[in-house]
Amino acid sequence: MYNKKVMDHFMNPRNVGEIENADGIGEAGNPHGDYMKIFLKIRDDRIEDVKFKTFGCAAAIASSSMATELIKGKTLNEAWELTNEAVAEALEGLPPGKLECSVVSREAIHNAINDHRKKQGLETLEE
Amino acid sequence: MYNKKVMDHFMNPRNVGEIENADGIGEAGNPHGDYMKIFLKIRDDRIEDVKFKTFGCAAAIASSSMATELIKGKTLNEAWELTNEAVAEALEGLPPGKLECSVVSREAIHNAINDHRKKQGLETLEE
Amino acid sequence: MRKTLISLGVLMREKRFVYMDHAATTSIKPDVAESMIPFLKEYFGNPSSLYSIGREGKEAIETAREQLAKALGAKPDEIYFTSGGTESDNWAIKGTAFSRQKKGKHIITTSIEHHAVLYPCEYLEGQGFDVTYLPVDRYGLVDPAEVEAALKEDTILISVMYANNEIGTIEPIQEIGKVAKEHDVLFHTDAMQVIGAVQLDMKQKHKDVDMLSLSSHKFYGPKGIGALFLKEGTQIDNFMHGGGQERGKRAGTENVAGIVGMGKAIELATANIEEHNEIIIKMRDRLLSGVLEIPNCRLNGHPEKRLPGNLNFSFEFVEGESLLLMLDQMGICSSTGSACSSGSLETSHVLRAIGLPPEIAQGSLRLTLGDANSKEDIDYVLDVLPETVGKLRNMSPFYNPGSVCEK
Amino acid sequence: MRKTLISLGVLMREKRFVYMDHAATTSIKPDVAESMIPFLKEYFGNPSSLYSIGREGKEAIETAREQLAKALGAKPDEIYFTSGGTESDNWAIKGTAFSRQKKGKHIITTSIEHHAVLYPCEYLEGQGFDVTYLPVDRYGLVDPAEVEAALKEDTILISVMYANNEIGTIEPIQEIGKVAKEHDVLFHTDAMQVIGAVQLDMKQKHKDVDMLSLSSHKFYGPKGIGALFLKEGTQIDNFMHGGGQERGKRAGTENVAGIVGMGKAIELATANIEEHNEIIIKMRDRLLSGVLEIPNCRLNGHPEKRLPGNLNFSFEFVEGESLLLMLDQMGICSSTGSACSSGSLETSHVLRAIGLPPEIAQGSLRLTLGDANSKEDIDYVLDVLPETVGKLRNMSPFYNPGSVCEK
Ligand SMILES: Cc1ncc(COP(=O)(O)O)c(C=O)c1O
Ligand SMILES: Cc1ncc(COP(=O)(O)O)c(C=O)c1O
Repeated sequence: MYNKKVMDHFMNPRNVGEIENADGIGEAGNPHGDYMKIFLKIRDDRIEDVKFKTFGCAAAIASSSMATELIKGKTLNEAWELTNEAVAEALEGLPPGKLECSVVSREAIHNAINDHRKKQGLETLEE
Repeated sequence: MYNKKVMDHFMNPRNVGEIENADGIGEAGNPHGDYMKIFLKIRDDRIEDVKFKTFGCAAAIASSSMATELIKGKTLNEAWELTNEAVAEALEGLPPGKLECSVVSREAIHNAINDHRKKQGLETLEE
Repeated sequence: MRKTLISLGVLMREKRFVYMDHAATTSIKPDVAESMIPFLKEYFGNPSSLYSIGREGKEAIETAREQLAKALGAKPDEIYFTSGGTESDNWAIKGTAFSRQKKGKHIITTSIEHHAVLYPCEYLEGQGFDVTYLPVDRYGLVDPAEVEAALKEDTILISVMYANNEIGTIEPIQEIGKVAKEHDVLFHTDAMQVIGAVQLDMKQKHKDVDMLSLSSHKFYGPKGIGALFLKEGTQIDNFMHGGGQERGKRAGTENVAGIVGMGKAIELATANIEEHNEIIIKMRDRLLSGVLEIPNCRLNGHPEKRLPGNLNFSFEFVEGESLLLMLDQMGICSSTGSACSSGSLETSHVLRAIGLPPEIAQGSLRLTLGDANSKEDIDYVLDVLPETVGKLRNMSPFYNPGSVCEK
Repeated sequence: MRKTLISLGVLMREKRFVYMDHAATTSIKPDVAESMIPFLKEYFGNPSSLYSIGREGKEAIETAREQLAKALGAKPDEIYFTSGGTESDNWAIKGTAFSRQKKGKHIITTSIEHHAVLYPCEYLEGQGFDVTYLPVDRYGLVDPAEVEAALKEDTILISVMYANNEIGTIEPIQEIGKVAKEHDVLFHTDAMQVIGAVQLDMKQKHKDVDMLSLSSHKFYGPKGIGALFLKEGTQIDNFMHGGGQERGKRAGTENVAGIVGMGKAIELATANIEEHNEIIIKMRDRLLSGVLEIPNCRLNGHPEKRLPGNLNFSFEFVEGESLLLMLDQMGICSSTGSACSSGSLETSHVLRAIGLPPEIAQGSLRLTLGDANSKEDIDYVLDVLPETVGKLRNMSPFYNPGSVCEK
């Protein structure tokens, strides 16, 4: 069902864990029950480190892993622009009906960035 | 479908043919399209010889063959009493739905006996 | 093989096994059987399972779907696996009827369809539907103009078989499809008999066909497996409700081995239709002209518009079941439309529909050629058949050799 | 077999193939496969044919019918072959409904039936029928008193599964049958999961069951073949209309090889049910107590009234599809009722019906034991499973080791 790349990111997810005193924390869930929590370490508007925890199916876990890889080292603006499609593409495709499961990563990232902005006294960004 | 005995009487039917100047001739058909014509040679109220021609399925032909065997040498009274069941039994059974095909033999025999009676100026017998 | 000497009267001859009932069913080709065996012995996983061991089954099913699509000139997404021709017909007809009953309740079909079409239609009549059974001409042809004339405001389905299984007549499917399309009515065709005999192309030549039924055991595949071609976008009710198999349209754990076998079988059957037909037609023509030398015998069905392998004769003064059984004793497998053979009181509805009087229909014999046959089979049948017919005629009270007009 | 070393974190171990999804499907027993092969390679005649070469098929079908009858304690005349469990369920339900719609339009079933029962019922609702879906208790048990209470003047059918495929709960079929009988309502049961696990006897113990569905691939037979037991004298509409096969009740050229295989399979599966169950239960109990040592884990279904081979767990903080796929990577085949696994938005309707909150239902894992399993399989699963659950929990945002109450 899942391709090799997805299975690799599912079996060996990158960036699993938590960051103490993270600069931004975001959570997101979907109606399937998938749920992701993301932790950002930010320096100079750039994502220096990122960790996540995800409850969900293989698509959700692999997407979380891939999304964190994709935003690591990126600016917050770049990270904000990350789409589900880009994550799915980087994973070389998700089975039909499973794109939904990757949505949580984008939402969690957005929430984490907005959490960071709030902490900085900035207005939050709209989807 | 048919047992060995039936197949034997079908493949090698006894008494096929006609009798010239027969003493009694009878015909009978059924709604399947089976049709039998029987010829009796009668002496002293006894069936000295019998021949038949039948158009019909294997059950009809085998029953014709067996029926003629069963009445050969019998008195007309005995022949009149021959039932389909007796023919079927002598054939060691007919498949379900095929008993109908053996009915023509009995009817043809009855008609032949009545034909003989008419020729003799006797009243015909009722079924 | 042990040689058996057999006699049907005077002549003794070597008995030969001759299968001439390919319209009833066909043997499985060795390559087809081989393709199935791994799915009986080894790959047993449920194709719906998420884990790896169901995957061989799943992939094999999709390969078979592609093989069917290719053979029909269709898309894989338009192929749905069923348990055989009967299910495909039932699904197409009842699925259309129940899904469109609000729009209309009138169905047009013909009087020569297989029972797998006729009986669903009769059943629907009991459920308040209105069915027109079109007549056919003496060759068994349906007239597209009559199809058009039969259309009503509330017609929802036209179902006409591609070729008749008894008399082999090939119907004007393209013309009937055009009528259906022009009047925006769904068109179904029962194509059991044509796979491997007629080149299908659902995208071009048969673009007006919305549904097409086929059955694997008619083209050297296993029994109990078939398919329905359902043109993209055609919405009909499901027939088998349950699990999500076949993209939610046909529930039930898949007969994986059967599907794999059917895929292989259709690939082989459609690999070289023209060449195959040439061989069959050559044998058929020799058999035809040989048999027609028997007096008081006629060919049923259309003289040209017929399946390559089909011959259907009527022999006067002979009953079909007897003829069939005597031929069986001589090793020849055939078929008949006689009343007795079916266990019913009536001769074949097809032979009645083409107007044969009962006594002629009673003496029908169908010989259908296929891969099992050779030139030697034809010789053997031409040797045995006249004698067998003669033997039965000599037993028949209707037969009067004097009355027979020699041809 | 090549030995593969595999790691799921720290420990390296030898990978083992462990099939624990016998409720989904089973492998074909070698003797069963062997019994089928002659009907793929040799005996191809159409069982409906009059000539000799169809006879092997016909006789083989009747032998299989006797094998099924014997296994069920039924008469051969009460067995009808179908294309699988789904068809049997569809036939029983729709056939009863359409045949009795003049008498009534109310059907009683349960909320934990397989989709092969639920979806035909939903379809019938669309056709104007009225269906009561009875609730079950937290173990998945149907209450016969509730069945009785649900009866209406116009109830025509009660359909309750013999044992549930997900949680293994065995229903009080005899008591429900009594209710049905007392109120003169037809009673159908989906018995897919119990062949070879429960001794059936349609004449005595199950005399109140009018219809019973079974499917060959659940008891080590081929896929795509099943049967409906239809008690003598029970009249329901045909589902598959067409030829006169199955004494006029189920049309379609028979899947001879499949039928032969199913006959052999049921003979083997029911030869020694008690001894077989003993072995399975022994393994199951060890697996059960081992798995329950994992914290925050519970058994779903009834603790005693359950199928010998069925275990259904819920692991908190873990999503089922992930667990299933990780176990698959370790060679273990299992099943889950999680939403993601089905491609739908909802977790299994069965787990919802027994009242599991969504997050607990999400973490369900079904392990079903059968002939493929050995003591070593149990050891392996008990070795691998805790670590796998642990790995996923460590990834879960909901999991807080401190909050876990040790048992
Ligand atoms: C309880 C139950 N009912 C019905 C079915 C459907 O049977 P089949 O897959 O043979 O169509 C299954 C298995 O899939 C089942 O477990
Ligand atoms: C024209 C036609 N339609 C339908 C069928 C039924 O197909 P099956 O026997 O595969 O159910 C057949 C063959 O039996 C057939 O020849």
